[in-house]
Amino acid sequence: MLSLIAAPLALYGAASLLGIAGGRRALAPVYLLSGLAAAATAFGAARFLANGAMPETAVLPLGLPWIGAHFRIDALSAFFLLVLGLTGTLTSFFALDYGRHDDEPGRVLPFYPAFLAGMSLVLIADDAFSFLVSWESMSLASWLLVLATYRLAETRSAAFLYLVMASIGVGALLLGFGLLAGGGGDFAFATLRGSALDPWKSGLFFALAVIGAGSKAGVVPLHVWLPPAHAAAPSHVSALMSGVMTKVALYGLIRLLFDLAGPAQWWWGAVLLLAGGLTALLGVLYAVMQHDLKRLLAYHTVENIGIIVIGLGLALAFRANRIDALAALALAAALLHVFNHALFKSLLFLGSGAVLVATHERDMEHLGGLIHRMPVTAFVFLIGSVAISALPPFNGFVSEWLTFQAIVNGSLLPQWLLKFAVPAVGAMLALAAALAAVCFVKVFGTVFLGRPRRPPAAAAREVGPTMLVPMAAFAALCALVGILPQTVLGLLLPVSAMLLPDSPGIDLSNWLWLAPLGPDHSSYSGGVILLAVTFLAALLVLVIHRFASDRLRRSPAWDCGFPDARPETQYTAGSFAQPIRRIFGSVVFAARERIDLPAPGDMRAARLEASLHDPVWEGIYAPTARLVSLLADRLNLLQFQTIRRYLSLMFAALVLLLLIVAVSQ
Amino acid sequence: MSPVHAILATPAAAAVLFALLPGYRLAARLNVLAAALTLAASVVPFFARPATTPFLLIDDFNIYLVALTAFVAFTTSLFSARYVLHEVAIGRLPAGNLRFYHAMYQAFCFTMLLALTANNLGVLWVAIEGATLTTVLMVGLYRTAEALEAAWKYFILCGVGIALALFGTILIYLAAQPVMGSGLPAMTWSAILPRVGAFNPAILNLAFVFLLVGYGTKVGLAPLHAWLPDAHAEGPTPISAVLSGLLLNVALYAVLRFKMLLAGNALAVAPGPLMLAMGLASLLLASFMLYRRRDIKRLFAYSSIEHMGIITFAFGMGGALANFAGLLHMTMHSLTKSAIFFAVGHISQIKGTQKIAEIRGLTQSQPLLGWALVIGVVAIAGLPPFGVFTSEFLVLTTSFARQPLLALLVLAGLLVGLGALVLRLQGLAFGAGEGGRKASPAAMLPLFIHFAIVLAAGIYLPRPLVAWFQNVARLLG
Amino acid sequence: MPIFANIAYDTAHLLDTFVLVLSFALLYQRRLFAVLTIYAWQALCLAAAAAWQAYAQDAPHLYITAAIALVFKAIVIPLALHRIIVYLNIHRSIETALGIGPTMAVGVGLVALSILLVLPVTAAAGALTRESLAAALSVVLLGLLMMITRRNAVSQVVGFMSLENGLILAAVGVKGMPLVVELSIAFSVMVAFIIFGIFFFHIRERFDTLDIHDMERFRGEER
Amino acid sequence: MRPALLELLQFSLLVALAPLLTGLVRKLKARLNGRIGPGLLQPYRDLLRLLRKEVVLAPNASWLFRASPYLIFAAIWLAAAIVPTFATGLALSRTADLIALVALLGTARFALALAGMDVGTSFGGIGSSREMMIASLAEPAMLMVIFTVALLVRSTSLPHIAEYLLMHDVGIRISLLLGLLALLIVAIAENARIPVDNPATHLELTMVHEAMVLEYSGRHLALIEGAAMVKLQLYVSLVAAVFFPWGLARDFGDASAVAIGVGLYVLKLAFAGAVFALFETSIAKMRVFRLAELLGGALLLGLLAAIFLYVSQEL
Repeated sequence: MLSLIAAPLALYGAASLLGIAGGRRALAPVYLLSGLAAAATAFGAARFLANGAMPETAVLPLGLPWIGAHFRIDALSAFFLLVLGLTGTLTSFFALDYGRHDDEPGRVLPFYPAFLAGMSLVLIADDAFSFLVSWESMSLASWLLVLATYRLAETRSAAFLYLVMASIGVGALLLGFGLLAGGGGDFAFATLRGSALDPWKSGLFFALAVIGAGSKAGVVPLHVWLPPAHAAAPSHVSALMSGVMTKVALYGLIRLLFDLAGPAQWWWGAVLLLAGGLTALLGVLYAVMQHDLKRLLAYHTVENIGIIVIGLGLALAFRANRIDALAALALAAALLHVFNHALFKSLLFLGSGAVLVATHERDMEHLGGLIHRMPVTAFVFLIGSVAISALPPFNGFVSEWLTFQAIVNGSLLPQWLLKFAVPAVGAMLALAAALAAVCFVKVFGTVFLGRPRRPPAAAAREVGPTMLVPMAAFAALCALVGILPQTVLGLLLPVSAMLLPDSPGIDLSNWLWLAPLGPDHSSYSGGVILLAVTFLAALLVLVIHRFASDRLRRSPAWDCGFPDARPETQYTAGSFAQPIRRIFGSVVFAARERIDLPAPGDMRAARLEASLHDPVWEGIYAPTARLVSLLADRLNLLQFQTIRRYLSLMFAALVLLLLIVAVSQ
Repeated sequence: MSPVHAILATPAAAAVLFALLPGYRLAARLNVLAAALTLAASVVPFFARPATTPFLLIDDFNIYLVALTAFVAFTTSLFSARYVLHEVAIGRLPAGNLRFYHAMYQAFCFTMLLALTANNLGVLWVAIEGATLTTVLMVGLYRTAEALEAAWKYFILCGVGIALALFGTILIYLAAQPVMGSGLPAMTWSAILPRVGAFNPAILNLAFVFLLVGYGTKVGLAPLHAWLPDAHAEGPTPISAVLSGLLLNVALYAVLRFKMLLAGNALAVAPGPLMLAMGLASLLLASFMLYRRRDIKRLFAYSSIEHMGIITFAFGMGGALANFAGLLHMTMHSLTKSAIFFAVGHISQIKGTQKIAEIRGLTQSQPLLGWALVIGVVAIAGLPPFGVFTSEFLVLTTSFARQPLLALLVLAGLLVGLGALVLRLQGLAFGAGEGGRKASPAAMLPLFIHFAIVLAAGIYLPRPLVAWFQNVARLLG
Repeated sequence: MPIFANIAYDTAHLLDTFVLVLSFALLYQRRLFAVLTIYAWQALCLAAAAAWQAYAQDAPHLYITAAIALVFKAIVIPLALHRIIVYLNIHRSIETALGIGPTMAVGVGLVALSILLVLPVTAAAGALTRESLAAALSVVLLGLLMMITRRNAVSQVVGFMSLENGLILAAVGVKGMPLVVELSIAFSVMVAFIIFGIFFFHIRERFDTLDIHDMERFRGEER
Repeated sequence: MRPALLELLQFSLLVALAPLLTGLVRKLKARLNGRIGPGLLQPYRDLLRLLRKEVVLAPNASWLFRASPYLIFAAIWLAAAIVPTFATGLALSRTADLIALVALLGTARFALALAGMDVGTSFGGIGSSREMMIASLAEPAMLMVIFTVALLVRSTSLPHIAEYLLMHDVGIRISLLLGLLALLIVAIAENARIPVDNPATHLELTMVHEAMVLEYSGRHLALIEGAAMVKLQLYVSLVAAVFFPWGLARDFGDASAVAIGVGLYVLKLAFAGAVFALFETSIAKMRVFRLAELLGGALLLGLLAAIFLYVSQEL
């Protein structure tokens, strides 16, 4: 029964106990065990998918006594288990070395395996109760992991926000399940699947599901917890949180909307589309404004979640209109992006971890020139950057290309709202992709290129192989999936067969050219592009060096004749982002710039102050907090009354109840 | 003599004994022993269900509450043994008072067990009044101005409550008398329950209002809760533990008994709405109050109000699932909350203060204690994998299907409360910790026993327990 | 015998009414000693009522209740309170939180409410219980009202005790209520506690402060 | 055999003609300004001269700085080769549809912008920053145009589009005109032409593209200049293929069709060059931050085009 996952779970448990018992000494065994377990998961999941993905179920006498704890592994959960396992393996490997740089490993070790275990359990849970227990356990474990750097006040506030938002999400899901179960006690998914809700209720369920899963995935405007939390956690944990946990949340969304919710209504797709577009665009805009490396990466997670949600929204819209071929395409696009994002985002977070270890800096304005001191890290980080900017020939582009393919066919949707929403969302998506490229030119340009801006950057040393190998592996995977996406898309066929039974699934007949809708439609081949570009470039090198010139002289930079400027004169991340800040920020973030230019002869330094406002925070969260605080103050007066007043309260209550009874009879 | 007699006799005898016994160290040990004996006796009924007498009764409803009460009283006596010795050591408590303390502790256990096993409305009332008097004396034990003020407030408010409850009791008899004829049977649970259908509904309604307000005061339902936080905060911590963990349950037990009566009468008003309203009020009020607490024991006292609110709401919602949830929640809350008060007791003794602002970074300075607090708060905040989550899950899911708006309010209250608890927890447990001695692992035993049970319940509920709960849930209607 | 039944009913009704009227008098009275005296009278009426019920229902144990009421409530407690007032030289005039007039108005309202509540009690319960129940309920509510409208500790205690009188009235009013004696004894213990508390805490003015001034500190929490 | 030859023709045609196009534009502009101007072949001479010069490299220039020019040229060359110039259905044309094409150019730009940041001078930074900003606005506009066409043709692959437009008489659609307009604006922006940028400026603060490649010299500079020329030609042939696909050879059987295709292609190039020259002499360069409005306008045009198309399809 589920032998695939049982062994890994046992391993996680053992590792967690070791972490509690052993403290710092248990570092190597804990990460080795976790890595082993994750690897086993990945291997098992891949084999399961390859062998036709026949669902396996198991019921344990745990959880709610009258239904027990149901577990089930099917194509969908197997795919996400694959993502989890793959990422978990490499991350744990990375942590073998990185973990030693945590200031208190004792606060990471017990919870790291628990976190992985929690996520695995979410993926195989087959009844509402076990699902929510695993879901919240995953949140709890990650909350404690975030608190590993508990000494910083900002970490504590981040952790607080995180746990509260997570609980709000769980609350929403809980109500949703309550709606499906209809007040009955049977929460097994098998039963919930059957429950036919009237349109109004199923709409409510949809809303609850989106709030619940969306708050964990970081869909705008429920994303506020994500960047601070992911930034505060140790980098290998950030990699898991961004790379996997948000995906587990999306798994929840898919499970609820495609599997449990019954027939979809077309407007669900519209809602998801707009939410996704908004998320993608806002996420990337936040990111461009950021100068803290890890926060920036976290905001890009928000962006990519948006892209995936767009794909899911399209899939829902097509499914609701019985256009199953395109639904399959959109779904495949979304799921492939899930896979890709897990790869490159983990790679980037691990890279940021390496930079952190080498320089103890997260602020990009203090870094620079690392390409010379950390060549390997720089190279893999470059691959990650290109991949996340959705540029060929790497994997990020393939999934976005598929999404676009689904979008250009959006005109087949009958509803007018969708007809107009789809191209608009397409524009948002395109804009997001372009801005992502801007952002990563900024990141790579300021962190790795140019000259060191502060001594720590100048003194940086390349990290050890234990950290480099996993990053390199991620980079290789990014390239591989970019060149031969068919490999992963093949694993996805059972998933779409499960969720969209009457769809043919996408066409993968040609191994070199990817033509999802058949040979007479659009096609793309990362492999050919890579080959051709390499060949042409090599040709150019040969010809030019052979026939023209290959001489080369080092001399100070020209820089329009300015004598050797100090590193401070380099373009900073802030100045790089300035045009975007001026064009978009002024609209979205009410960004303002105040320039204070001293008069000639005045020796004062000139100052430029840029101020940003977060519309979501100031629009939704701050008012809520104020409201709670206000109510708390008002009610708190009750604590300071005299006994006579309390007696009067009692008297009032009594008389009121008596009156009610008197009236009611 | 039937096990019930043993259950009641042990604490009663112990109380008398301790009143006479001079040496407090010995008394502290004997206290544990007596509690252990009571616990042992309380397990017997599970195997040999004693016959119902006119005054005493053991049925599915109270059998596990008796066991729970005895159990928590036992673990608390373990905790109390160390606690009071330390209090004497630091001179906060004159050794002479301890004789009184232990006597009262056992007397209190006796009254609670009596209230649970009473088959007679009058006995029930007398027992709960006795519980009030004993605890009043314990709350005032420290003789500080604060303690006396708290005790006095507790006494006056609960005294009035008790008086109203008595009126309600008389009314019930009044309703029963025409049907059952004069005399004892008309005040005996086992006798009136089957025939309640024939009672005069008008009187039943009237009675229930008085009983709800009367015993509800002891449950700590808003707006009758005012005595609770101070009584918890100013008394010795073991007493806070039993107050939160047991007394509230016992009072609620009384309310539920009468709810059962009303449920049995078709014409009487549905008690549900009243309980829903009071439960919701308590939940919301307490969850907001949590934010402004500066005193750690008051913080958790208010969380007790919050949970009593949830439980009352669950029973008010009614139906098999909700009642099941309520019963489960009663159990889980009393275990968790008493464990938390154990932890708080150690903390305030180590840090020498109850002010939240002066306690921080426990996981660093006292890892064992700190993490115990983290577990406790996580559990009480209703996060899985602890038992409290199970009951809250059931309450919310069932009530949302039937009363969406109420369920939303409950969820809001829970989330607000969770926010406050987590906020305080992060201050207490994380952040830069100061020094202070480590708590000895042995002292932690009672805590971890409780947490182990709560965790286990969150993952696996044993069949027999479930069977009882479901049976009682059916009775509660 | 109908006549006899009528007499039984009338007498009981009369005594109940006395008790009720005396509660109003308690609400009305402004002077502390007078309040004590009125309370003593109320206790006396209660004792009489109890005794009459004992005779009417021929339930001998009610005589004990009557005796307790007579000795303990009508004599001992008033004297004790008298001593305390003198001993602690408490202000002799009563400070009210709500004016006498409004208090009376509310009181009347409460009586109306209790009658409204008891009306649906069908004849099955018997006219006797029906009337005395209404009276008892009103006495209870009026006692509570007195507790919250009086600022002086002693008058609040008196309020509490008249509330209790209402309870006993109800208890004896219903036919063949068992355990009345035990209950009334248990209750008297509580009353004793309160009086002891007043004496012990030296409560001169208002028992919700124990004469301790800055109260916030005692809530353990600065605002 | 023949397809391979044609591919070869395609590639060589591009490198052969690109400088000529640039030269033509310059010559015409000079004429319009009343100057004689350099000969048509001047660009070839410049490139050769640069190629023969030695490279002067800043001390902290990394491998990325040296590799970029080759990658950029290769990428743009490939991209250009995918666009049908004289014939549709060439073997490589399946490699990337329009979207992938835009993305491939994006990769080239990414490399160039990074190269601009590599030496760590302020001007390089300015250049990259502005170039990326412009691109971030131009790309969505471009994609909107692609949507419009794709909605019509139900495909984003260039050969399909071209053939579809050849076969069917779609008539003059408003949306197509809007699309064309948007595409032209994008083309101007992408190729750093007036009014977005001035390829011939020597005032640093107004430079965008020039500032970015300020540190390049010798063969590297030659490659980058060459790449720019090829890119210009790419856009011209893109516009030609999508909106004026006349004369594209479809069967490679008869050489005549190919010959006609090539001939017509050259004519199209010449026409485009003339248009560019006329346009650029007639207007002045914009301030950098006015660009947002221009390109935002293009984006909206694209969106409008898509929506108009819906309407016209539905009605």
